Amino acid sequence: MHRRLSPEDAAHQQRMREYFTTEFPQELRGLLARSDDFDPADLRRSQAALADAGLAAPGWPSEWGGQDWTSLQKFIWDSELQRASVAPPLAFNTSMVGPVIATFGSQEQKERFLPKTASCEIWWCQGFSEPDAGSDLASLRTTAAREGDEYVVNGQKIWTTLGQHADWIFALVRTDPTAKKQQGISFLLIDMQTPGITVRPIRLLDGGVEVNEVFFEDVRVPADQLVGEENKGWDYAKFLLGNERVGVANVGLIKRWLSEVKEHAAQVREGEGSLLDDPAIAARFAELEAELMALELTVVRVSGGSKDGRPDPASSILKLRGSELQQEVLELAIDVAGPMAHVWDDDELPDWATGSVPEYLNFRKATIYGGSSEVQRGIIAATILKLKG
Amino acid sequence: MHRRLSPEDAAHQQRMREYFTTEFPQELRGLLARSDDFDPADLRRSQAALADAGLAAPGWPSEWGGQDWTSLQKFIWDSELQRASVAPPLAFNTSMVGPVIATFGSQEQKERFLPKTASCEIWWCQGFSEPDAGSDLASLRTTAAREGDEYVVNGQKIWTTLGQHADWIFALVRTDPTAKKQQGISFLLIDMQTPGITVRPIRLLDGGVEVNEVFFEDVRVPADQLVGEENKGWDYAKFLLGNERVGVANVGLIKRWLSEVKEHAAQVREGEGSLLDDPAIAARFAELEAELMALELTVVRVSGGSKDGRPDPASSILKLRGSELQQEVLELAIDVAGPMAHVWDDDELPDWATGSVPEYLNFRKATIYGGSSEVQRGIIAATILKLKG
Amino acid sequence: MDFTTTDEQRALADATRGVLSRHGSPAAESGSSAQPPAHDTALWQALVELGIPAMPWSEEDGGVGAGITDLAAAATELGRGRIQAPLAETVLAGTLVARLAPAELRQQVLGAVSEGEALLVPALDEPMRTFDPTPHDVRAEEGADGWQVTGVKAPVRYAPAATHVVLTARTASGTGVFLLTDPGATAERLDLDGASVTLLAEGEAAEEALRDALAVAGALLCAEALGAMEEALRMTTDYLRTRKQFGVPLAAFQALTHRAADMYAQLELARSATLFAAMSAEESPVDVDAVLRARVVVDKAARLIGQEAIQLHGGIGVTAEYPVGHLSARLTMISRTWGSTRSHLATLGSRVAEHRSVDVLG
Amino acid sequence: MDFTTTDEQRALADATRGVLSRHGSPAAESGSSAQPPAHDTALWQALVELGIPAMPWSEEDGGVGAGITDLAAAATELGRGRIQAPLAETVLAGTLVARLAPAELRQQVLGAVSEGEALLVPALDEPMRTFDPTPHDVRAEEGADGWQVTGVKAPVRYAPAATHVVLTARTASGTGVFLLTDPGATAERLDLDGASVTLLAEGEAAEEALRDALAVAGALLCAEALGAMEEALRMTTDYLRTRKQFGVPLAAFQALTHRAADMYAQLELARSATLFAAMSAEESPVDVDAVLRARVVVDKAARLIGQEAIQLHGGIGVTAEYPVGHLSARLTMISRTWGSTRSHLATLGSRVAEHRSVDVLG
Repeated sequence: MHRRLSPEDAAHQQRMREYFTTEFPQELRGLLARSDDFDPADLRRSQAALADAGLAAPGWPSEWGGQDWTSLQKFIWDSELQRASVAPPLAFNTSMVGPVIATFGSQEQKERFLPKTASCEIWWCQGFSEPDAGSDLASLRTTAAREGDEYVVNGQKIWTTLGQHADWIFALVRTDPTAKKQQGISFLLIDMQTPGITVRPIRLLDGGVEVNEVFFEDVRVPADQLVGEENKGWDYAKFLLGNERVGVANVGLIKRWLSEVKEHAAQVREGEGSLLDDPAIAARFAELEAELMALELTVVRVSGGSKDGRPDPASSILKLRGSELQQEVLELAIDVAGPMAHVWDDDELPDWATGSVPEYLNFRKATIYGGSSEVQRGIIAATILKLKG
Repeated sequence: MHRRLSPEDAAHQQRMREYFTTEFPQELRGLLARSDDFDPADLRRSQAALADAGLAAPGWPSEWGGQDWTSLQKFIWDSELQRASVAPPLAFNTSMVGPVIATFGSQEQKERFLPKTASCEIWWCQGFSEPDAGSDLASLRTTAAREGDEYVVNGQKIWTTLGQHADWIFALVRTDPTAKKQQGISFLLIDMQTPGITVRPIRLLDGGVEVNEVFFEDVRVPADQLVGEENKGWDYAKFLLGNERVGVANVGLIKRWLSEVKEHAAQVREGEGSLLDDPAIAARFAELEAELMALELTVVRVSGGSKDGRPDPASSILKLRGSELQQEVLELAIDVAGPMAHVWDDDELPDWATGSVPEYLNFRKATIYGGSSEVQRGIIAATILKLKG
Repeated sequence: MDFTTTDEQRALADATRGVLSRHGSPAAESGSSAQPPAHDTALWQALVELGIPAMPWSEEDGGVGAGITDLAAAATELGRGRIQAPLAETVLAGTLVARLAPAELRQQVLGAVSEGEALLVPALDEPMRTFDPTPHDVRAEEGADGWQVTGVKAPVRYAPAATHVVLTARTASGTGVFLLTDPGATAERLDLDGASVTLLAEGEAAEEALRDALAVAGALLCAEALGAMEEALRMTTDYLRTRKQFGVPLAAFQALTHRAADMYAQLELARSATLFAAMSAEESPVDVDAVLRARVVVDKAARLIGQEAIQLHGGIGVTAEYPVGHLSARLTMISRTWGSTRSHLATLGSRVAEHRSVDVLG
Repeated sequence: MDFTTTDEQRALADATRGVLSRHGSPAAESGSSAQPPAHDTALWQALVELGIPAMPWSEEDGGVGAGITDLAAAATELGRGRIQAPLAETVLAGTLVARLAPAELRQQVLGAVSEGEALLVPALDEPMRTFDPTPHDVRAEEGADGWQVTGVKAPVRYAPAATHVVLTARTASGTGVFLLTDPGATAERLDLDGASVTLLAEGEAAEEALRDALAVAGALLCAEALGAMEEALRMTTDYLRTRKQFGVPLAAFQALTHRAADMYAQLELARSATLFAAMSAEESPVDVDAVLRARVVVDKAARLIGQEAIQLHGGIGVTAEYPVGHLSARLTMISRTWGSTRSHLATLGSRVAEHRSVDVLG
């Protein structure tokens, strides 16, 4: 048990910090992660630069551009990336479909998809949720009927994040309609340009579009775009959902946000001093910093703690608590903006202030998507605490 | 809609205030409601004095000593009583068994029991809960077998509050062992001196005894001590539990506690000032006062608002929120006691400080007994919000 | 003490609901964002026809002479209907005019407000500052041609539509309250550079009038929040009853229904506090602390109900196409209008040593 | 950075658990109240035999020279076992002696503490005062015969058993830290009327030493709380699995199991913070703020877990005969020992503007 980074890890931290703050294309730092308020071409350029440096997908097998890093080293990579305001690689690419293809895909699929997935030459979106299968994925109804060496896909997906920019979608489809629930589901890779696909954007409370409905009408998908075995898609989905659980705490992002909100509080005036001089506000910052510290330490502990490769069961709390903390920081941001939060656009008030409410409203999603807080509590109760009725 | 008391209600308030602060035996004011830390004889004397003045059971029918008051007037009576630190009449007598006897009892039972119940010449305790039937009363297993003009009672009750002082117990017993659940239960009045009854005190965390186990072994109870009809006890119990729901918010008591804690905070020194000068503490008092105000207003609104005699559905939140607020005040009391809370007895430190932790621990019961918070939420969800699976 | 709704209040609520349902809720219906809308003249005119902006002023001033409890009944319907209109703004600014302006000016302004000819809003906030009834960076000076004011007031909700603005500015004797006519704003801000204004009050008189007017307007904000919370809970329980997951309605999940029960408890406490705040705003002098306490209670309820309504809906709750998130958005802002929970508690906390307990019966 | 428990720590935890299980937990087993117990000499002797009170001191001073992370492993077992012993007290007072006393005195006192011959506790609190490392009403003066101290220190936990007390008293230069031998207390208080004491430090040196010693002891309090929280959650989940109501185990009620999940989340965050606090207490200089942050996190977890453990048990949770309430009682006190969440946040808040963010990797 020791507090300091080992010399190797400290050197790694230094290397990452140097890369992100000097070698990485500096004009691409500061891309907003928020809503649809960024240029997708910039995001592609940013990820391509990371891929060039071998830093887009460190968790992948090294033959596909991954790094043979410890969990702690991966966490340091993510921390330094966030600290330098570099946009993280698209999670759909590097944390989701990439590892699935690398683990269950054919050699041909690996060669065809992995390099372009790492560099974001292919932008992936996820086709899991359906109108009547949100948290209850096993109820999904989109079908894929085998016809010769093609699947014919019909149905509808919803909550497809950034689907409007995506080149490809990885989708769960029902290939055996007679099988029950989890059985009979397959994992299919589909080019978004395939005829029969329609994307309908869904506007969110903040006015932006980042989720979509995707409709499939007799969409013909070559059978070699099936990953792994037919009707085994549920296993791959579980692998995907359990994979990189550690990343979901979003510690680096929350930390950057919190420090920005604090900086703004020091700029806002209250009476003769600044808002940050108000003991109640200062105490609130101190409290959030303490909780974020505990979350960050937990990420390090549960990712680095077990040497046997199995994720520490405690990792299931990272999404739960990370999303809550993210929302608490954004709520404090509204309070710091004060009266300025009442307008959403004003040429002369700072963007951070007029953007605080839409940002807060948008991120109510954090406890809903990617496995809602209720789903996380259910997992903890059932699998860790063994509480079953 | 008007804020002030009507002239009649204001006069009533004045009358009550005068009675409690001048006519009521002043040496009996200040009896502690807490734990077993009072002389039961004092409590009897206190209630006898109230009964003499016709103020022990204002909610009863007037022929048995009740007052023909509006709900608001009853609430004013309770507020003034609490404000004067007069011990409220024993709830088991005046809010529980009394109304049941007055409503469902025979004329002979009314004459035999009601006067002594009002004056506390009979001290009642409640025999509802059993070791395997806490919130789930319908599962109770204590039996009463009819033999001639007696019932023979066998079984065990638990959580019998102040049973160690009680003269009589009103108990739910199973008279038809073949009937299911709610059916086959009867409501029986039993003299605690009857042979075969054993009382085992249960010590609580604060060291006091206020609940007990009561064991019945072939206890012979005259059949004329059955209230109402055999096997209809569940109806009487529901009547009892729904009765006087308004009183359970304990507003008067919480208000007195909160003002005492505030007074103590003004006495405790922090730096060069008092603890009450600390803005964080002052804000906490302000917050609790605001919430207590809302609770008090809700009591007045839901008790006085409906003219058709049915309790406002909102009354089910009074127990839920009242018990939580009670606990929050006691938690603040520990914080006000500060380091002094670390010892439970010290001749020279004030009792309010050394008693703060035992009091807090004791009142964790508030959200458990009398229908736990979970039971209250279930009632609200099912009966008010109509949420059924 | 009596919480019973009067027949007049019920009738007013019904009439307001009628207007709003004919008018509709543009944002949610068109799937627009939850951005606070600009002034909607047609809607406001409909409210004028109901006599709503005339209610709080005396008949002498061209008003109806109704009480805040009546107006609150209308505000609750605005909240329920997801309609934002400058009602609390009009009342705040108008209360200052009614109290501080000389008879002729008062009658002229409030008469025009009542008729819908004038739109009167307050301008209290200054950029990069927390809410403060005391002005800091905007200053007023008296010259040969009367009072002139310089500095930036922002944000000023509904400024582009406003014909009259009541604003605060720092004077030699501290806080000054002024009336500005024809602000000619093109955005929700006032850039003032020696603009001519009419002094309504200075110093302690100005501060007291502001405190009371903020309390009256605060009571209306509570009432609006009450309607929004009721509607949010209603939509949430409807959703729980009808939406199925894992083959059963969401109402089968106890973890969700118990949270709905907590929302209900907060709603009912907030209802009591809100009705009491309206009654307290009718007292003379206004019971400012009672309103502040109500605002604290309502803020807390608004936060819980606003957040849980979205959470219990899941993904659809954050979409612009579905109404529940719009209610949450408005609740988020109501609890941050003219102060915050923090500022209300700081104010109440500074006076907490002055009383033994809060007594509502008297 | 490495959170892995060492073999030595595991062995120490096992040994401590062994001692405690032989010793038993008098309160819960006999159904006594949750009152903080007096010093238990036999128990303390058993801990001395394990070498626990010797651990933090250098070998030169008669100690073992182990780290706070090791001692924390033992403290966690005390917490789990519902055993209260003056471990954090000894460490707080001993850390001051180790840092401030001249070599001979240091070796004498810490040697005796390590051997179990002396019991050394701190006396910081003064009656009717909030916790404050700065003394107020107890004063020390230097006379011809050395330093003498006058005033009341109370409460002083374990005072009747103490052979040595480290106390704070006000001197001309502010805060003074003193050693009092043979206090001869009959209650948990010190009534001092010119008692002769040995000066350990004054002014800034005293304040810094106090701050560090409080952080070291605070890390141990976190560790004790961790054990108590683990045990409270374990008992609660066992109870939910086995106790039946309405014909099914309580674990069938989702409203309860989701709350248990939140308890677990808080526990794991508190675990990380606690281990980090122990490591931070080993740094030189001690990372005081890291410990304060851990205390805030642990306080919050202790409150939730302590309260929910009782609530989810129902009536049995408040009885003295059942252990879970004793764990809650201790958790209630740990979060109020040598400061409170409020005071920790006030301290951290006063320094929040000095850094951009809290970085733990370095």
